[in-house]
Parts: sequence; C-alpha cells; structure tokens
Amino acid sequence: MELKQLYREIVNEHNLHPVHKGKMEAPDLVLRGVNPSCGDDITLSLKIVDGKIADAMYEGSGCAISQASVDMMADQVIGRTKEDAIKLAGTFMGMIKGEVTDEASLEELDEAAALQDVAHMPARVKCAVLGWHTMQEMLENPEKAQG
Amino acid sequence: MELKQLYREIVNEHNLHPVHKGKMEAPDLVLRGVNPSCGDDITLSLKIVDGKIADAMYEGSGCAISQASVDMMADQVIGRTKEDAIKLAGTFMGMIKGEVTDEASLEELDEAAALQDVAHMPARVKCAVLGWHTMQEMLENPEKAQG
Amino acid sequence: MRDFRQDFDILNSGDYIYFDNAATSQRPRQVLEAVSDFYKTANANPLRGLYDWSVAATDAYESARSKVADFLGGVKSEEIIFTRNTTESINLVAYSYGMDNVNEGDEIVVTVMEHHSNLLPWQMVAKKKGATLVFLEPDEEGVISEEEYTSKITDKTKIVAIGHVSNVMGITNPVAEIAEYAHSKGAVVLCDGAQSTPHMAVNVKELGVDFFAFSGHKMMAPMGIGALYGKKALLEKMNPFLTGGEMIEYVTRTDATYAELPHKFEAGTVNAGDAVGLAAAIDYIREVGFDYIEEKERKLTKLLMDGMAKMPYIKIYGSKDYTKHCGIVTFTMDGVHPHDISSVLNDDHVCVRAGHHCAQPLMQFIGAGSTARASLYFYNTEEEVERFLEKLSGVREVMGYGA
Amino acid sequence: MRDFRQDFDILNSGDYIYFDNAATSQRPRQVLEAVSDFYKTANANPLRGLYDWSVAATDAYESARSKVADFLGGVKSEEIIFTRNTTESINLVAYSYGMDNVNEGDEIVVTVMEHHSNLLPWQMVAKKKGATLVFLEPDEEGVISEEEYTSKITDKTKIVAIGHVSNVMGITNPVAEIAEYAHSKGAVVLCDGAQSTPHMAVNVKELGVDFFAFSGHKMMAPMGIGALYGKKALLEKMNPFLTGGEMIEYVTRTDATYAELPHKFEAGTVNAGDAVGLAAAIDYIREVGFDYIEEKERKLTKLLMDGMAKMPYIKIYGSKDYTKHCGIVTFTMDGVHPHDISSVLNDDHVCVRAGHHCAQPLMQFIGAGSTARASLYFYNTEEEVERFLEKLSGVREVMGYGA
Ligand SMILES: Cc1ncc(COP(=O)(O)O)c(C=O)c1O
Ligand SMILES: Cc1ncc(COP(=O)(O)O)c(C=O)c1O
Repeated sequence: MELKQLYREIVNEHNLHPVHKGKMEAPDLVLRGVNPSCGDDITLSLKIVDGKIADAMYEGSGCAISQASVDMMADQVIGRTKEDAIKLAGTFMGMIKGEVTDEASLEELDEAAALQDVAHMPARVKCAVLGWHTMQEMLENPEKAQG
Repeated sequence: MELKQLYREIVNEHNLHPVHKGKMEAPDLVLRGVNPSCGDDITLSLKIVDGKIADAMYEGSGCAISQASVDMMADQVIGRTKEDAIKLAGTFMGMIKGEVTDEASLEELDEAAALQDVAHMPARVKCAVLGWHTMQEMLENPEKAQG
Repeated sequence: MRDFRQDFDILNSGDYIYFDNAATSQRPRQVLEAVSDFYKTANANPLRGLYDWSVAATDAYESARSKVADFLGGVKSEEIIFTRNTTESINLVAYSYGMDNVNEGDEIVVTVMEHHSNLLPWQMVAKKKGATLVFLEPDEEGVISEEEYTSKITDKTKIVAIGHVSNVMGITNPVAEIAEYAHSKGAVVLCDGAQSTPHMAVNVKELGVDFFAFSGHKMMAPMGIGALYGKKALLEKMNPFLTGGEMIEYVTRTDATYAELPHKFEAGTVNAGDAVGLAAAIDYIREVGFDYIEEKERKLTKLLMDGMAKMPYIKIYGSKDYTKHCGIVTFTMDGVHPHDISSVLNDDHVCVRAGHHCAQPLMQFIGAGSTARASLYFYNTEEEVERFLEKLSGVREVMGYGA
Repeated sequence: MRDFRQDFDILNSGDYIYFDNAATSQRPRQVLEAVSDFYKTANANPLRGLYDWSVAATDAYESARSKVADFLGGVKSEEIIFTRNTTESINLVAYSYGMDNVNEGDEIVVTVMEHHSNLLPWQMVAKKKGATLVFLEPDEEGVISEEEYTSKITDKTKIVAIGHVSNVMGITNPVAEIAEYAHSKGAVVLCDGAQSTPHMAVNVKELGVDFFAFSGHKMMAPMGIGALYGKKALLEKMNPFLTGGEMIEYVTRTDATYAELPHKFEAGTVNAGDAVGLAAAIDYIREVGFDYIEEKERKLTKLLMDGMAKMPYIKIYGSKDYTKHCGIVTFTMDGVHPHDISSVLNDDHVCVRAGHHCAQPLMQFIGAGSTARASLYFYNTEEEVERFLEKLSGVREVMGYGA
C-alpha cells in the first residue's frame, strides 16, 4: 500500500479521532514509552481485571503512525488475557520486522495488520511498534509499571 | 641528472672516501643534527680562528646523500668567514628548495651544486640539507654549540 | 554560465527533489573522478615513501591541504589538520585544548542553537573539569544580541564555541564581533563552520577565531574528510590527540616525541583519497563562485518562503528575512507531525528532513519537539521549489484535514 | 582463475613494480566503482532521514557493517564500530576502555614489535594513569615463546595489546594462546589486525580477543575507513569516545544520554561512501579467496627470499621460513643505507619502503636504525619478483661497490 493511502484509509481515523486516548482513572499499570530519535512520547495505562485487560488508554504525542498504532492496539487488546496480549504484540512486531507474513497470524491482528507495509519504511518502524513495545514491557515487567 | 648518475659521479666518492669525517680535537663549536624520519644522525665540529672556519669535521651515520653532502660542505666552508658560510648555507638550501637557480649563485656552491636535482626528490631533501642546516644553526646560535 | 546541475548524476537520474542539503550535499562528477584518478595513478601511502608514487601521493595530499588553507582565507598550511568531519575537529580541540586549559570554576560559552557536535564535547570538558557551560540565547529571529554576549562572556570564560550558521534557523551568527569580545576577555574561540563553508566565502582571519571546524561532505566533497584550522601558536602548544604512526619523531619503548605541525595531529594512515576529493570540491566551488551560490540560493529561498507564507498552517522558524537563511527553512505544520510531513513528501519523491536536527536544546528552546526542514543548494531549481510547494500544500489533505 | 591483476588500473599503466603493499594496498576497479555508485544513486546522510535516499544510504552503510561482522568470523553487527583506520580504533579503546580501567601500579603488556599505533596510545594510558608498560620480546626468528608471555603477563596485567602480524618481520604472533593466558590472568586483549586481515581469514572468536582493529586501505578498500570489533559486553560498559551528532539519545543543555551500540561510538556524519568501498573490498577478497592469496604470496615470497639469499651482502630479518612472512621481507644491505636502496630502486621504477616502518622500538631491538622492506600482495607476479631481484642486485654497483 502506498503510504498516502495508508494514512487516508487507516491512520488518520485513529490519529484524528482516537477512541482510547485520554487519562485513565486509577490504572493498574502505567508505563511511558518514547522514541528518542523521533520525539514520540506516550504513556500507556492498563486496567487489569482477573488477568484480563479490562481497559487500555494512552496519553502523549507523536506522529500519526505512532498514535494510530497505539489506538488500534488498544482496540485489539481490550478483553484479552495478559498472555494473549503479549503474544499478539509478538505477532505485530514480527509483522513489522517482515518475519511474520502468514495470513492466519495477520488476521489475528485485525485492523492493525494494515500497518504491515511499514516494514518497508525502516525509519517508521519504531513509530509503529512504540505502543506494542510499551505494552509488552509493562505486562512482562509489571514491577516497572505500578499505577 | 638521473639519481644513479648523481650517485656514481658525485655522491659515492664523498660517501665512501670522505675527507672530513672523523673526530676533531678541541673543536670550538659542536652540534648534533638528526633527521628523525630517516635516522640520519651527524655531529658537526668546527674550529674557528679569527672569525673564520679553520676546520670542519663530522661524525655519525646516515644515507649516502646526507654523508656526501656534509663532506662537500666541509670542503666549501673551510677558509670562509662565519657570515660567508651562513650565506652559503642559505644559497644551498635555496637551491634545494628550488628557489635559487641562477648560475652565479650555484657557482658559489662549487661541487655541492651537483645536489641540485635533489630538489625533485622531496623525500631526500632533508638528507641533503642536514649538514648545512646544522652548520647554520651552530653559527647563528653558538651558545647551543659549545665545544 | 554552464549548467552545473548536469554534473550531478544523482540529480538527473529520476524525479527526486533533494532538499536535505544541510545534512549532506551531493557530489559532482568532477569530485568523484578526482578521487578515482588519485587511486588509479598516484595511490600509495603518503608521507612515508621514497618512491615516485608515494611522493605523488604526498604531493596530492599536501596540495589539498594548501588548497584548504587558501579556501579559509589564506592561512598557513600547517594550521590545517585533516579530520573525518566537523565532529572530530571539535573533539580534537575539546580533548587537546579543552581538557588541558579549562579548570574548575571556569566557564565555556556556547549558544543554545549549537549542533550536538559543538555541544557534547564541551559538556564532557565541563563535566570532567568542573567547569560550567553558559548558553547564549537568540531572539525570535535567531539573533544573538550584543547585550547577550557581553553579559555572558566574562573573565571566567575560557572557551567560546559558536556555530557560524545554524543548521536549524540558517542564521549567520555575529562570529567576528563575538570573537573580538571573547578575546578581550582572554577566551579562546572556536567556530563551527559546518553550515557556512558550503555557502559563503570564509576568512578565518577576518572572523578572528582561533579554531574553525568544517566537513567536506556538506560542500560536495566525499564523506570521511573534514578539517580543523587552528592558530599555529595554539596548535604548537597543544598535546596530540590521537597517537600512532606518522605523528611521531622519535619513539622509544616508553616515550615519544612528536612530529611538527600539522602531522602531530594526524595519527595513522591519512585519508589522502578523500582529501583529494575535498580539493576537487573546493575547485568546483570556486568555478561556480560564491556570488552565484548566494544569488541562486537567495532566489530559491525567497520563492520557497513566499510560497510557504501562503499556507497559514505553516510556521517558519528563524528570521522573516529570506536573505538570512542560508537556504535553510525549518518549519512545522499545524496538526501534522514533522515525521509524517517527511514521509508523505517522500511518497512524492521529495526529500526533506524531520526531527531534532541534532540540536535538541534549540528544539527545547523554541518549544518544538521536532520540526521539518527544507534546505537548498545552488544546484536546486525554481521548478523544484514550485513542485515542492505544490506537494507540501497537499500534505494536510493526505493527513485527513480536508482540502 | 581469471586474471585479477586486470582489475587494478594503476598496475597496468606502466612498468612500476609496487612492493609496498604492507603500507597500503592498491584498489581494484570494483571497489572504486562501488564508492562512485553509492554517491551516484543513494547518497544522503544515513541514519537521519525518513526519505528513500537516506534509507538506501542507511541500508548500504549498515550492510557494510554486517559484511565486516561476517568477515571477522561472524560476530554481531553491533560489535563493529567504523573508524578511520587501525590507529583510530586503537585510540578509541585506549581512551574509552584504557583510561577508565587501568590504574596506578597496573601493567599493560605489548610486544616490542608493535607498530607505533599499537604502542603510543598505551604509552599515553600508562603515563596518565601511573601504569607500567611491559614488553614481550621475540627470538631471532621473531617468535614470542610461551615462557616469554607467561612470565610477563601477570595478575597486574590489565590490558594485553598485541599485533597479529608484524609489519616488519611478517611473523604471525600466537594471539589465541596469548589471549587465553591473558584472560586467565583477568586481562583484556586487543589485537592489531592491520597486517593480518589482508592476507588470512580472521576469526576473532577463535582468536579469543576482546578487541580487534584493522584498516580498510591495507585490504583494497579506500583510505579513510577502518573498523574496531569489540565484545558487546565490554563496549556496552564503555563511555563514548568522540561525542556529537548521531551518537545520542537525549540531549539537554548540560547532559546527554547515548544511543545504543554501535552508534554510541560513531559521532558525526559517518563515512558511508568508504564503508561501501570496504564492503566491496571484502566481496573482492572473497572472490579471490584466501586460499589463492596465501598460495600466491607464498610462491612469490619463496622466489624472493631464495633470490635474496644469493646476495651475500643482504641480511633478511625474521624467520628463515618463507611461509612465515605474510609476503613481508625486511632487509638491509651491507654498506648501503636503506634510503639509498629505495632511491636507487625507484630510479628503476621499483617501489619499496625504507625507514623505521613505524616500529622504532623493534628497530632498536634488532639493532638496525633503518631497514628496507619489500611487501607483496597476491596481484604481484613472478616476473615482478625476478625483475626486482635483478634491480636489487645492481644497487651496490650503483653505490660504488664495484660489480
Ligand atoms: C601492524 C600495523 N599496525 C597498525 C598500523 C596502522 O594502520 P593505519 O595507519 O591504517 O592506522 C599498521 C600500518 O601502518 C600496521 O602495519
Ligand atoms: C552546524 C553543524 N555543526 C556540526 C555538524 C556536524 O557535522 P559532521 O556530522 O559532518 O561532523 C553539522 C552537520 O551535521 C552541522 O550542521
């Protein structure tokens, strides 16, 4: 997909009209994620109920790709178990690195699979994975992310 | 002149059968001169009588050009006044730098003028001027060269 | 006037618009050929050999040095040290001059618009020696006022390190005035000329600076070669920085004495090939002429800034005067992150930079986390500027803001 | 087997015999073209841009890095730091590792045959930190015995810095054995690979060294590019050496955090053009093959040493075994100063080096103020060796010693 098309069809919607952006009341886990070279800077908050992600929200600023990616991620992970979310993050990052390409895996990612073409834009890879990377980090090391 | 010819016609004679090489008894001025990059290393001794160079001798080792040059220099400066010898050193170094080319000046240098072609061999310039440079230094700064 | 653009194969091989000249320039065929010719005819290790090729290599290398000495306004050849780039030049001064001459309680003055390469080495010196960094701040238009520098350069100041032209705002700093004042306070002055040398005739003696650093790659030479000018009296007193082959006189097991200037500061096999390329770049710049370069850049910059002024959602940083930009126009666009601007423009084969431009303190100062930058050189064309403006005006629509 | 010599324009443009390959090699057309092609198709400042050319430049630069990592035996890419040359690589380790890890009373072990580039940086560290330099000495044939290194490497030893192949004697040092022993004593080991990388397959993991330095220009790459391999665990703990653009993460006015490996150690605009040249040189070496290189060099070295053995007034330094010379034959001639040998040979268009070969302590050790050196590479020919021998045998006559 041409980049412009990607923006028009997917990214803009999430960037301009994000669903999960905002400050979460009493989150269970909170972690900041940054891309020093771009200045992308988000703070991700999760509410965990019975081992499942009950809600996910983020604040911060960054390029459209980083913002849209984290918004789409929130869509995908709410309702999933922690383990499942970590696995999905692995799939997403594998896709962006060009290592995961099979249909079945990509289907799991639902709308987020639209970012697949970012694999061909090395300079934007960090933007696309920022949210996912931050989530993975906080779920794997909850001690770093006390709310 | 081709370098080989220069060796054959001039340099070898002075290098293999030097006239002024040896240790001087009770010199008035003594100075060591070295070319670090080549390893040429001479010690020049002068005897001064009534402001004139009564004798010049050198010891040390180095390439044929450095040795022949200092031997020829001794030939030329014995009998000259200090001022005259300094002036002649200037002429020689000017010739080697390619700045002095007029017949009259070169004639002053007598046999030493044969080294004129060293001007085209930048790597050997330091060898050719070592003796002259050392003499100039000791005559201009006799306090550095007490025998 | 012949068409210089023809000399740049990369500019004639497609429809890319290259507006990232402040990051690195393109190289004309003449420069690339000069380097290849060196390797094909005179390649040997310079400074060491007694045979023809090595003598030829030495000549090529040393005449490149003379050419640089000339290019900076006719300084002595031995005042020119070849380095990899501006960054290495400044590090050399920081390590060899700074570490030995800055002491606890001293101050080092820089501007807030310095490139990281003219900031981090001084942070290191300040930290290791217990000195303080003092920052000159410009006004909205990028100008450092006399009041600003006379109030911050004091008797405590040991070094003033200042960019000649800002790589973000394009402004030319009043280096000569600052240097004069700094000298009256006993400080030594380094000028970072990375962004000036490609665009204007530089005379380091008129600037009055003690050190001047620049990079070849920003002025059409190959990457990998830059230079440092230093006043002979200072260089002579400084300790070597890198040590090794070529920069010595005598070496024993535990000690060494050093070669004379400039070799004292050039350890190891020199980059003669790229030095020859730098010499060719200087020849090329002379052929083009700084008059033409300035005139062409100003014409293009005016066109560019006038066009951007018609887009109300664009903010340009630095002076409103197009003659004060050295071809550099840094901007932001309401609602669109600079990285997205750059990516969208790339889809249209337009190359501009986005980010912090290695000047994070300036970004913090102007309150922009990141900006986009279009930077021109004389080989760019009016047609390119017009096409750029057209593409730029389409970015917000792509990003979902309607037409 | 195709005729590789055809790829070297300089070797085919006259009758010069180039026997100074240990100083710098010649470059094949393929390398020069790779560099030009980079500038003609992908030239932009790597690592910074979001547009196609910069991405292509980044790819080219980073794949050159992978190629070097592979060339050294399959290490991690981030363990390869690009530098200008061996000298800079070693200085980096001396400044960043040495200055922070060597303390008063510690010892640094080197050999007496080190090139100045692997000696002066350690002299500096020793002097600044109050440490002692300890010298390993070889026997007549250039061999460093087990007794020698086990008696001098002790618990006090913090760093062992050792040449892989001597640039004077051509001998290959027992680096793996020494490294193993040094590690058992808790020391860190640096290997100077300037003279080995052009001639033999190197595997730094098998050598077991912590740092390995080499220069591109001695293995057919352009001047201006070299590399340092360092074990990741060590590099990560080390402070940066040069600071400036590209090697940072965050910068404030007074502080900075650093980028990850390898960028932490590469300040300023990188030399991508010449890194691409180094990658092309590695490809070229692979095409030729180290088997061929070694076989050809040995054949030529045997011819050369056998021929010189017939001249009783010539003394060869190092091993009597021609397989232990890596193409390097250093010699003196009774009654003729090495500079005169080199000058006379130059009259016959033969290029050999004369002097101290940047190894003055070794010269002092072997008791020769200066020597001459003929050094071969695979592109030299038997015909050249024969012509060389003929010219060499004429030198004494020219110098006045009769036939
Ligand atoms: C053994 C050895 N070490 C180090 C060097 C220095 O290499 P460079 O001058 O490329 O830094 C050389 C060559 O000059 C060498 O032969
Ligand atoms: C003002 C300024 N200073 C210093 C530098 C650093 O130059 P280099 O990366 O060539 O060392 C640059 C360019 O990147 C610059 O624009």
